[in-house]
Amino acid sequence: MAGFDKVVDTYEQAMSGLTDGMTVIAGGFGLCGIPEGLIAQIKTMKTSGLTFVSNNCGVDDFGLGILLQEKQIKKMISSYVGENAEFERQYLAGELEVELTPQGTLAEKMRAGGAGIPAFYTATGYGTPVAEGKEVKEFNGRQYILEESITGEFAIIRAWKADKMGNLVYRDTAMNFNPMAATAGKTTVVEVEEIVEVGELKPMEIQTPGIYVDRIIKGSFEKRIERLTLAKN
Amino acid sequence: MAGFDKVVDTYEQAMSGLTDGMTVIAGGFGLCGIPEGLIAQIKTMKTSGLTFVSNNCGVDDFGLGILLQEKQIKKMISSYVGENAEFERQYLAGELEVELTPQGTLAEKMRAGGAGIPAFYTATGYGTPVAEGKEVKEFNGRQYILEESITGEFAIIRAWKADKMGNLVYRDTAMNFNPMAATAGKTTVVEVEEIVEVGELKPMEIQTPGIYVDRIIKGSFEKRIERLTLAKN
Amino acid sequence: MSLSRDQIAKRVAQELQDGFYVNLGIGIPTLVANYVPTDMEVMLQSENGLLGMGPYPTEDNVDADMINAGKETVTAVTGASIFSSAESFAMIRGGHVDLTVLGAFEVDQNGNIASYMIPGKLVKGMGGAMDLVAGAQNIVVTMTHADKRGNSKLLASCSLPLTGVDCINKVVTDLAVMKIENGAFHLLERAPGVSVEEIIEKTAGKLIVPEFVPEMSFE
Amino acid sequence: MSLSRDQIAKRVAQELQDGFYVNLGIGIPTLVANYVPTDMEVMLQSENGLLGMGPYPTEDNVDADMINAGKETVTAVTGASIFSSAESFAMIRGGHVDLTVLGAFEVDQNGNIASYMIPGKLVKGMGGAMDLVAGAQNIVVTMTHADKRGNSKLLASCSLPLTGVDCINKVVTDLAVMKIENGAFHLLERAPGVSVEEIIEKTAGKLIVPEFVPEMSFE
Repeated sequence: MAGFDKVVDTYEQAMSGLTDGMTVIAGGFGLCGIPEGLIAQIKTMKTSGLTFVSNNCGVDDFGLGILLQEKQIKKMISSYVGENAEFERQYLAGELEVELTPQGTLAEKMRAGGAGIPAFYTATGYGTPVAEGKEVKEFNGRQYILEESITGEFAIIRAWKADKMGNLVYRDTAMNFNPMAATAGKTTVVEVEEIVEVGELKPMEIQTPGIYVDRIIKGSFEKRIERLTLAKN
Repeated sequence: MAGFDKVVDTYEQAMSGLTDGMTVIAGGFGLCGIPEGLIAQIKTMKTSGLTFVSNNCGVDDFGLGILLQEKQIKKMISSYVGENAEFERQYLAGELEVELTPQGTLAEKMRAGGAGIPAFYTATGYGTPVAEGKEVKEFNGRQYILEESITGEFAIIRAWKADKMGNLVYRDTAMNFNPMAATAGKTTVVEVEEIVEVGELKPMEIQTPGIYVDRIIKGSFEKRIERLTLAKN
Repeated sequence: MSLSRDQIAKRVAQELQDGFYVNLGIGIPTLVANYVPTDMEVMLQSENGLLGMGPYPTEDNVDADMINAGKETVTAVTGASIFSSAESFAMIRGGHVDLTVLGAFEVDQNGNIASYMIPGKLVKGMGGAMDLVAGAQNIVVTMTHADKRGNSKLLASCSLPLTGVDCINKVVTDLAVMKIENGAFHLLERAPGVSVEEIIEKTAGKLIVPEFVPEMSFE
Repeated sequence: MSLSRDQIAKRVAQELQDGFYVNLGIGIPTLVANYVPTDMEVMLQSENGLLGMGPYPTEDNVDADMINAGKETVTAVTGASIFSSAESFAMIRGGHVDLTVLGAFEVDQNGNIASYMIPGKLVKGMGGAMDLVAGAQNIVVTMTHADKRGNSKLLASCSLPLTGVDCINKVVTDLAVMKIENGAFHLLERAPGVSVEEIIEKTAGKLIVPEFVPEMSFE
């Protein structure tokens, strides 16, 4: 399976080819399901002028937040960017562009990008600031806006297990944006908790077929919890 | 779980509410993964003037073909309608409307219908008879056509197992159009090989969440094979 | 007496029906889960990809990979399913959720809602709110009737940037339950001990008041 | 000598690369699977929802729920995945398949293809062909160079309704291998023993012929 063996040994190999000014689609919701080691590698590489497409931008010292600290990010396309003081500072100082996108529209833009659909209509955002400059069209008596899809030079995602061909399964709500992000990168790099032999993942349980995946690296994850909330005894 | 118990005991209950002239979205590819008992029930009900949205139209004496025999179908929206002599006769006699739709566009129209997306752009069909009368728009130097989504009063699908809340898993390539069809019906009826207790299907293995399913009936299936092809020796 | 946050949640819980799939926003809406009638079952949808959200975990079963849309650690109930964000919003945008409850800064008599952005303050983003209000057929907004300075939040026309247009059907405040229809708020119920006059006074938008306005019941 | 169907398939197999995801259409394209070089692995995509299509089953392991896009019973190889039709065509439309091989009635010098409809005959439908030609970056068409009456199928402009426009890069016929570029067919190889003159004679569209046209090699 030489041609299908996508496992790489180092983070350098995993992110090789990423250069200044590229667009990176990142999986994860808050700090849940983020490719921690790949983000750290981008910090190490000092790549700059990056556009990130990601639902959130981490916190000050974890997740994509660490790339903000290093001023590597030029633009964020996100649905929610709170919980991050450096973000706020850069944004207010005009150092960071932000394109706020409704969460469902963002997920669909990634999916559409991966699926060869350049644009779709949605009612989400009609009549709001999100609709500014976008085409409006009526279907069955309701108004919809045209949203264009998103692709990137790279996608960085996290999965639970990968077989060596890049077939993936996710773990619980760490799935979130990862399957769509996986489809939307020209080069898709996945960081996983476990690499298994081909055949261990059954055809019907695979959530992202290997065709979308270019490189696999085994990571080790801190899995920081943003809001630990416990049952009252 | 009274309010979530979607199991019905009879095919009459399963298809109750279907009336003349309705649109029905049907899962299945060829004879694979079709809701055999629900189709038979529609034949029994003699409902007529129906529009079916289904990749194929069965064969003369099986699948949706049996509804053609009874002249219950007014219109088919399909990608491929060969293998059916009565279909050919009715079509050439002008008794049956046919809207040929590329297979991937058909799948996406169902998905979009279920997902609240009224229309999307695709390159599929641009410059062909499929594009006639459709809007054309250029994105990144390529031409795309606007395709509208599809929903129906009913969706009839087949799954392998359902729990009583309507969470579904499919079996191998009998999956095909079923998951999208499930989302696109105002009333979605699923015929399954096995009904299991809630909790037997794990959260990550569920392929169609119960929110899309209104009624579940246990069927027994002939599973006719359209093209039996065996390995040589 | 105006309602407490918990009482608002309790009143909203009366909108639930057995077998409903429900999305509860952050804040007061989250509290609604505590008041689901015991003879009733609902499934909670969390837009990060969980249908069948359960209670918060005990210390023993905390899992960083199990969170809700508010990024809190949660559990899943029996019968839950987990899926991608695209699938989650297909569900929401496609109108498959039976009831959505969310907060707002302002609602107006045309069913418009402003809930995510106050110009001049930092914009944190709309998260899933725009998708939720555009997708749901049945939305209840919970909020205080007026702000801290006594300014009405029920307006003729929202003053803040909108989250969605013509989408809100019902509002439950600390003072009243109202439906929105034909360009007006319609007063349905008042909080126990709250006068119709106070509600009229604190409602800036067009308010239709019927002859008899019952008090909310919490038995 | 013009090539047999199997020889055409064998020549197309030379377009494969180790690690390719490939969609093979019905007819000659299906035969390509028999000629995958032994030192190479490819994964076959079947558009009804199977990536990693294996050989036909033995009588013992026939399963009505395991079919390919031609509705034939098949098996899955180790490492295969199975998914919905929407996912399958997301893969195809999104350009993730490395090579698509399909048949045609006509191809023209602008890369247009006609493959699904002959007016006057019953229209059975395009199935997935329009999606495949619109989605793939790399398409090889296999067909005979001329029809039974000797009429060229490589035209200046397709006469039949199109399956797709400006999408075909390469054609392998019983006589030649050609690429399509800048509004012309470019002759790359000829079948063993077939003269350049015969190819010129049977190509109605604009054909660019280099000074030296090598014979196909099948070692």
